Amino acid sequence: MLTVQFLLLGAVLFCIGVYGVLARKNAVMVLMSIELILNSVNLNLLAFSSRLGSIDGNTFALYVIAVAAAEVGVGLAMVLLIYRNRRTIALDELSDMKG
Amino acid sequence: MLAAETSQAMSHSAGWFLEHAWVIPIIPAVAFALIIFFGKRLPMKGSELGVASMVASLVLSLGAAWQWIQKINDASEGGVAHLTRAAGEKTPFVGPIIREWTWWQSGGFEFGIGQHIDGLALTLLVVVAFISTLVQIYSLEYLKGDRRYTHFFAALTLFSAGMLSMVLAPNMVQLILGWEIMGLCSFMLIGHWWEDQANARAALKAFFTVRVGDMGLLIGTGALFFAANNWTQANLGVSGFNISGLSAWAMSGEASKSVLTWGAVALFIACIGKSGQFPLHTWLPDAMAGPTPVSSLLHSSTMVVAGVFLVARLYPVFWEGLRIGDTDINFIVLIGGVTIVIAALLAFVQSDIKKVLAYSTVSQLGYMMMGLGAGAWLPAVFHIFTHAFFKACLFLAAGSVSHSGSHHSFDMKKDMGGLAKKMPITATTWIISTLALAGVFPLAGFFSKDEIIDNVGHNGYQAFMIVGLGGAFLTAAYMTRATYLTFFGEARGAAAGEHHDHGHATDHGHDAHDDHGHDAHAAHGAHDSHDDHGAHGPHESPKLITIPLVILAFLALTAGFTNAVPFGASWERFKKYVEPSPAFVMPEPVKASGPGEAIVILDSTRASEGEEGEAKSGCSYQAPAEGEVCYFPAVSHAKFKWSKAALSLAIVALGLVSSWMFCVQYYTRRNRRLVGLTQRNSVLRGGYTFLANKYYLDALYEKVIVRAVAHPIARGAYWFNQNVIDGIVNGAGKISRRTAGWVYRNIDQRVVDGAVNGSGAAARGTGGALRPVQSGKVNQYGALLFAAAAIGALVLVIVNT
Amino acid sequence: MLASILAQVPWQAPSIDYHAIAPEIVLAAGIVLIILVDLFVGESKKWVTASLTGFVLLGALIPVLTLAVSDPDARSLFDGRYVIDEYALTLKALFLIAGYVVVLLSQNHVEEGDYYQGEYYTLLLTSLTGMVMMASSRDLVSIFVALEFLSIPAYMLAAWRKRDRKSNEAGVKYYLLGVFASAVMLYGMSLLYGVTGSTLLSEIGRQITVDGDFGGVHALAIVFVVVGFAFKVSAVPFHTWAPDTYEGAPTPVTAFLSVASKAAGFVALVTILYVGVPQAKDVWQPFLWVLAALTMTVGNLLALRQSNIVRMLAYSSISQGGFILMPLAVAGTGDAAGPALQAVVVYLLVYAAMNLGMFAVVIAAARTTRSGEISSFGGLFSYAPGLGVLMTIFLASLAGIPPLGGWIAKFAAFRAVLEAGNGWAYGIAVIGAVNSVIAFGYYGNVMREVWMKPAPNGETRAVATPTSLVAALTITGAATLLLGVLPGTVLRFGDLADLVGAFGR
Amino acid sequence: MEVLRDQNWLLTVGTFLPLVGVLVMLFIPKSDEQSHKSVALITALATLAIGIYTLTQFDFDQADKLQFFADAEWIKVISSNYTIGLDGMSLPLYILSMIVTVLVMIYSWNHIPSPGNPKAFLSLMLILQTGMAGTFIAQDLILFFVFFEVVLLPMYFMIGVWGGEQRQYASLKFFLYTMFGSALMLVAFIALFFKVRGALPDGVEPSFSIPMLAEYGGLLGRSAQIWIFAGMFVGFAVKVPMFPFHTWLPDAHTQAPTQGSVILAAILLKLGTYGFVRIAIPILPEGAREWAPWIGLLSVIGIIYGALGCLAQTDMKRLIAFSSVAHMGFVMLGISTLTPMGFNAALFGMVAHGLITGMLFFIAGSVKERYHTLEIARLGGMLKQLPKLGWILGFCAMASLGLPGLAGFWGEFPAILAAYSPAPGLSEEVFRVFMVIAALGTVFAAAYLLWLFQRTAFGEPKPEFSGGNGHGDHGHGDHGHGDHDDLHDVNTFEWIAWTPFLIAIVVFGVYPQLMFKIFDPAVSVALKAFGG
Repeated sequence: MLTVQFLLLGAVLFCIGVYGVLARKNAVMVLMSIELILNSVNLNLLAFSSRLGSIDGNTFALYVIAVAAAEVGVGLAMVLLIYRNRRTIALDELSDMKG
Repeated sequence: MLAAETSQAMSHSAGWFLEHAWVIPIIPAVAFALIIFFGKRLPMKGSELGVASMVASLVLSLGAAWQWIQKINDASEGGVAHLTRAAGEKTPFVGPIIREWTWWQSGGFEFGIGQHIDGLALTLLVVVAFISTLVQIYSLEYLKGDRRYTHFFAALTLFSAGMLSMVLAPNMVQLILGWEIMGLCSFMLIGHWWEDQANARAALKAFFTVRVGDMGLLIGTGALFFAANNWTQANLGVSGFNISGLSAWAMSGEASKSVLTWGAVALFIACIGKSGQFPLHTWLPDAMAGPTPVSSLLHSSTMVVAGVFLVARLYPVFWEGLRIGDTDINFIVLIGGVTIVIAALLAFVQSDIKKVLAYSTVSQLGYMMMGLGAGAWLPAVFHIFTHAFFKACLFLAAGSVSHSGSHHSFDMKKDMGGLAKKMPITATTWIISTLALAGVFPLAGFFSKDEIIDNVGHNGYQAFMIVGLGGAFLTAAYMTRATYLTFFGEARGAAAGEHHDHGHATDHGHDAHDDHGHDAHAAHGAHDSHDDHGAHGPHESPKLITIPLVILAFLALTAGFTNAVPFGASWERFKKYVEPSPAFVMPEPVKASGPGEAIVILDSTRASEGEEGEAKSGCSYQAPAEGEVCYFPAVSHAKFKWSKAALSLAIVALGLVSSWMFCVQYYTRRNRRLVGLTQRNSVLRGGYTFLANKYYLDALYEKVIVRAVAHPIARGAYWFNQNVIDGIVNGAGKISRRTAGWVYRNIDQRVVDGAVNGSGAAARGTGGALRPVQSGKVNQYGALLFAAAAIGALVLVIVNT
Repeated sequence: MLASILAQVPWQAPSIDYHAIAPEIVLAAGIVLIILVDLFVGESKKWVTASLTGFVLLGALIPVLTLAVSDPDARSLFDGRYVIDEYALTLKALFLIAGYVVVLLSQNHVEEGDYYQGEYYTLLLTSLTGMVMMASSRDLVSIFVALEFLSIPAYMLAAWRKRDRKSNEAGVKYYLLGVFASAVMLYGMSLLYGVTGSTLLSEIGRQITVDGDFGGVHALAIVFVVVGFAFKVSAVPFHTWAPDTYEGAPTPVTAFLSVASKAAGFVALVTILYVGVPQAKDVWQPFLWVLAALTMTVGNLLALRQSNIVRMLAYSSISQGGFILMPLAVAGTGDAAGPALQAVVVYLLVYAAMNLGMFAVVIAAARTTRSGEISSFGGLFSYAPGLGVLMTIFLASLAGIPPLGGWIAKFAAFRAVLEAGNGWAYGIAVIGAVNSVIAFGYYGNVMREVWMKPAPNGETRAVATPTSLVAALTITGAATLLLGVLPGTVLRFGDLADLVGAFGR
Repeated sequence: MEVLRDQNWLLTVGTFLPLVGVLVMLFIPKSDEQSHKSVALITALATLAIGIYTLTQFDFDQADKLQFFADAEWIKVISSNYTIGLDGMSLPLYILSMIVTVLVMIYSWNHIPSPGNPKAFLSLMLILQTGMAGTFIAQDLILFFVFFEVVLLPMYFMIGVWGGEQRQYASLKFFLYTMFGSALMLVAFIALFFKVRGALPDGVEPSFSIPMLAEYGGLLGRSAQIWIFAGMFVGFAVKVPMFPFHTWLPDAHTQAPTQGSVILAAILLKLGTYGFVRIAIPILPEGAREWAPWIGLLSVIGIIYGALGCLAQTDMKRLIAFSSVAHMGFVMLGISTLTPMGFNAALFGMVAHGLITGMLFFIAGSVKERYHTLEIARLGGMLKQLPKLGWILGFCAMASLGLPGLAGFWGEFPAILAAYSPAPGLSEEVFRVFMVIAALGTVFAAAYLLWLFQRTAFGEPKPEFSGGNGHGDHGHGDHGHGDHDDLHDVNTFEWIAWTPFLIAIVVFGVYPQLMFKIFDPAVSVALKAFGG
């Protein structure tokens, strides 16, 4: 089985996600990048799960997917909140508090 | 508490007074407390307590002295079997009566308090008690109406308590106690009129200068204590503070030389400070700012001899430590000699009568020190004895003059002159004491001072014998000068009945002072008679002042006969009763509880014969045998020779006469205004008639003495004294203040404190530096987060693979 | 393929010990109840929800106590994935009581701010439930779920003041970073699962051994997992969200975050370290050592510069977190594991008491000062001596001055560290000692305002403190004093809290 | 070591009684100042009564044993107990703390510094009292630490709230310094515990009990002892304070209210030195031996340095504060010799310095109250305007410069003596040099104290103060109130508060045995490791 390839793919996805989180100024883009990371995690879990032939990975992945959905829900709600208060969702303008 | 009582062995032999000498200082101490607390309510404002206490302690001292004499006589008549032969002739050995109680103990060491009575102690006891009594009586009148009358008597009484307790101290700790209390009283009494900052400064200077010396006292005591303690505990069962213990240890030959030397030097520094020896003498003349009775008690006859007393008291320590035995110049002689000359020269250029006496005191103390240093123990102690009388008398006379004659001025040139007629008693007493001081036969000074000079030479310090003779000459000269200026010649200033206004200004408003900063209106405070006599000029002082003068003058006449060497050994009572014998004695087996008394065993074999005067035997020349100790080195005594005496007498006479001539000439010529023609003529005529070669004398005096001595040297010395030595003493203060300021500003505030505050600032600074990290930008937060994670992971991955 | 896997593992329903999970059940029921009540009571009666929440929490506390007294040996459910041991119980109790205090703090605040009370308390309860679950979770999955369970409501609470820019910002920052951190953590977990083939911590602990093949992947996995929780406990440099969030969020929420959610993070961290990867101490000890040192120092230094009290408290709680991390940094060395665990628990308890108390005072005082600036507390002692003294007590306790609770916590921490007794231990101990001094710099600064400065704009009318706040102050104040004077009590809790399976025990 | 357990409730009561007073005062409204004062005073008196009773019950023949020994379980899990006891070393300080508190209370009766609020002020003072007394009776390191720290906050507030212009800076500085010290001290304590636990023979229960540690502490390795001692050293040296750590003292003293300065000087400074003689040195003989020369060095530096600091001052109170640095230098010198004599000297010095410097601060306070300044340059002629106050100042100055016959001398002289022959193993040469420097210090002491006395008390009053009463009434000095309102001489409360100090200074000066015989046995026990 191509476990290693799957893992590599996962790693790549992870890196892209991280890059997105760090580089993107747009809140929605950041959310999506985080989704990427989570999916890379799922990929890992499934790959390992099938390699080890244990069911735990799959379960874990399911949980992750479910929780991720909830997270995104909350996230988008917040983005809306911001937009309503500031008419923008650019993260680098969120710096009222610093120091 | 009452542990460590001396063995009963001696208790029965000694009488009650000797047994209970320790009461003597307690009486004035109690009196002091009473005066402080109740003095002001008493009819005589507490002075009566002071006088009474002094009389009481005088009686006790005399009683003790009497019993001591009995004891010695018994011993010498073989009444007591304590006979030993040492240093030639048969001398009775009578151990000191030591009683010591544990005062406090710490770390296994006992510190005692009690009494150590022997000839020396008794001499000082009598002198101190006696002079104190007279001075206090004198002060009753002299300070009448002073605003701090009570304080004054309290301080005087406390001083006596301190001095007495120091005199009979059996150990160094008690000695230090008394020593410091005297210093305190000196401070309080010099600064008695502290409203005038000058007096306050003088007081401060006196205390501080002496305190510098006391450093040596602490160090020396400590060093000797630890060095000696084991030995004394083992051999005598007393602590290393114990005076007899220290003496025996020093003589035992087992003492480490280096410690002995350092200890002796340290102690001697204290003596220099206390006894106003060169170069720490400058405080003494300033101390004259105090009331005259104070000067006459503390600063001439008693307190200032404390240093001399300490040397005499621990003589073996100095003997061994500073090698007094050998004839190479030793420290003490040197200091003493220098002091004699310096001070005597300075006395020439004073116009303040008390300053003259002050310098004279310094130089006389120099004699005592020189004597001790040269091994002339007895003459030195005897000089303490005689000097006390005539010097006290001189001061009191000076006080009497200012009190009733010169309207509270002490300036001989401005306010005195020709007082002899107005104040006969004062003048007579003054002149007697002057002659005594000058050392005219057969007055007291002769027997003591001449002996010192003689023995100094005899012990191989020829050079210093000459110094002594020179000193005698100078003494005679400057005292004559003072006498002339005060009592003869034309009356000047206040003596002539003139009134200085400041004298009066002081009557109104208590605080102001006449600018001499002297007793002036001390007496002024409430005592109105001054205005009266101020009005009708100088007059003889009242009884309370003259009686002490007369008594003292009488003693100045006669005291010398107590040890009139010229008339043969039978006259040497003072020697017999005071000088300890250099005997080897066997201390009785010691009780752990306390000091054992030294019981003498007859030991004729080791007592080596020696020619009178050549005694190179006795202990200090050979170490004592096992189990034997020795409390005093064998000192040798010069045989009295009239030839030598005649020489010194001649020198003194020369001093008197030439100085007299000089005064007449000098002051007549310089200030015609002052000296009436008639008198000048009479004197000149007298000189013309009696001295064929008067011009020669006159010329000699003018050219040699005056030009050579009086002006350049004396003034030079004075300049040196004021600007260099005194400058150093005062400068030390300034310098330390400056350094202090610098250290405080730069080290303390900048470095030490700065470091602390700096670290605080640094913390805040770093805090500030870190704040940008908290930029508020989510992405940067994220970046930081992941970076940290990545780096951490990377490092650890590398480490773990 | 899934079928084949299912075929391998025949399904049987797990036997459930309902007594063991009674607290969670009560909480869940409570959540539902409050939602319903919220639907039916009128606006004027919304305060009921607050009191209800309080009751629910106390109700949930009952089974915890019964469990504590019931039988000593631990109860384990779902073959060891959910364990109720004394450690779990102690912390459950802590969470519940802390939650109760937070409710007391929130009551007036939320009411007067006229926020959505029902929802607020619902979310609060939910988050607490997550924490309570966290205390028992012994499996990567359940830990993850519990973590999200307690985090997501917290995100929303942080942003609770909808119209307030700061509050939004707080929420968003917290959310994004939180999610990012948990994503990273998840990646680590997935790797951990991959290398050990199990999500059960005890199993992982058996797999990861020093002698066994131990490679970079293990290290990477462990570090990422630790990062996740380091974020939750706001350890430097994963702390960046904390100050902004604390400042922006409503003060009661801040109190909640700084105490409860931090505690939850530590719970998870301890569980994973002790049960999951105790053998990999060469990885996590140095990592935590650095984190602890940084956290203490940076937290303190930055706190020195704050003028806003809440922000100052944020940094202070960061540095306090550093002190809690300190013993963990050497937990693997020598026989320091026991004392370290004890120290962490003790510190969490004490810290909860004093920090909540501090926030309570701030909230109470801010009712008059109407400002979060430290300078606005000037002269508090003169016009509200009660509050002044209480604030002094809490501050002194935070600074670790005997005989207040804080010192015994610090003492336990130092003791645990020195128990390890190697160079690392002494190093971190000295750093800690120095930091405890720096800390007084800013605590003392507040004290100075309270005692020595005059009241700004002569504001000197007495403060009216509502009952709920008084209650909160009483509880926390009493706890702080008691823990300080009779530390034996709290230390016994720390003692009880032995962790099943820790270091293979 | 053996202990006497009878009446073991005494110390607990004596220590915690003040807190009861605080509780009572909590329930009295702030406005009712009189009852606050009376409650506080009564509490202090009651405490003192207990103290006196303790004194009477103390068995002086067994001063080397811990008496009234009580040992209750406190923090079992860290094996720290509530262990208290009193022996010859702690008894005088324990009593002194009570007496000082009472007298300060009396003084406070009409001297509550601004901004008033006796309730807070006096409660703090009572808490302080508990802390001080507790430190002296604690026989368990942790307990000691707790009490040691308890005194911090009250003093912090006393300085910070009731102090002078610079009060906030001073108070914070005081606190940070002490806290820094005690943090390291705590680390040292715990390290000591574990090290000793490792070295204990079987059957000995490891604990923080000081007697136990003193018995087995010697078992530790040399390097361990040195390091642990270093930790404790910093902790105690800051409190003493010794030379490099002293800079908090002048600020704290100068800014503190009179009462604060008095307590600070009389008791708080002693906590540090007491820590040395009670804990650091007996438990860690090896470490002590290693550090002794350095302690001695710092002490003599402190002596000279403090004296120089004094000479540089223009402010009376600050001068007195610096003199504390010098005097504590003598105390530490005595300690550093590690000989019984040195220890006795140090303990005596602690008490003496407490009495004398405390008294000096009282005087400074009263001067400030009358002249509204402490500028030495502006004062002068005090003896004319306030003769009694002036003479008391003179008396204390004399006592402070170590005049024999007054208490100060017995702290300095034996310390100097002891420095001549330190404990075996210490270099004699080094300590003899110290001895000389210390003796030099006594001269400096005379210099700055007399200078102070001369400048302030002698001479004519400065015009700005002598307005209208050029000569108040000193002609017969029996009553010295000038015409000026502020310039009234010593008043009743001051007399009541001061007389005991003055009497004690004289009594201990004349008969030091009173103290030494209490110290001596305990000290020789503490020093048995040095063949003491």
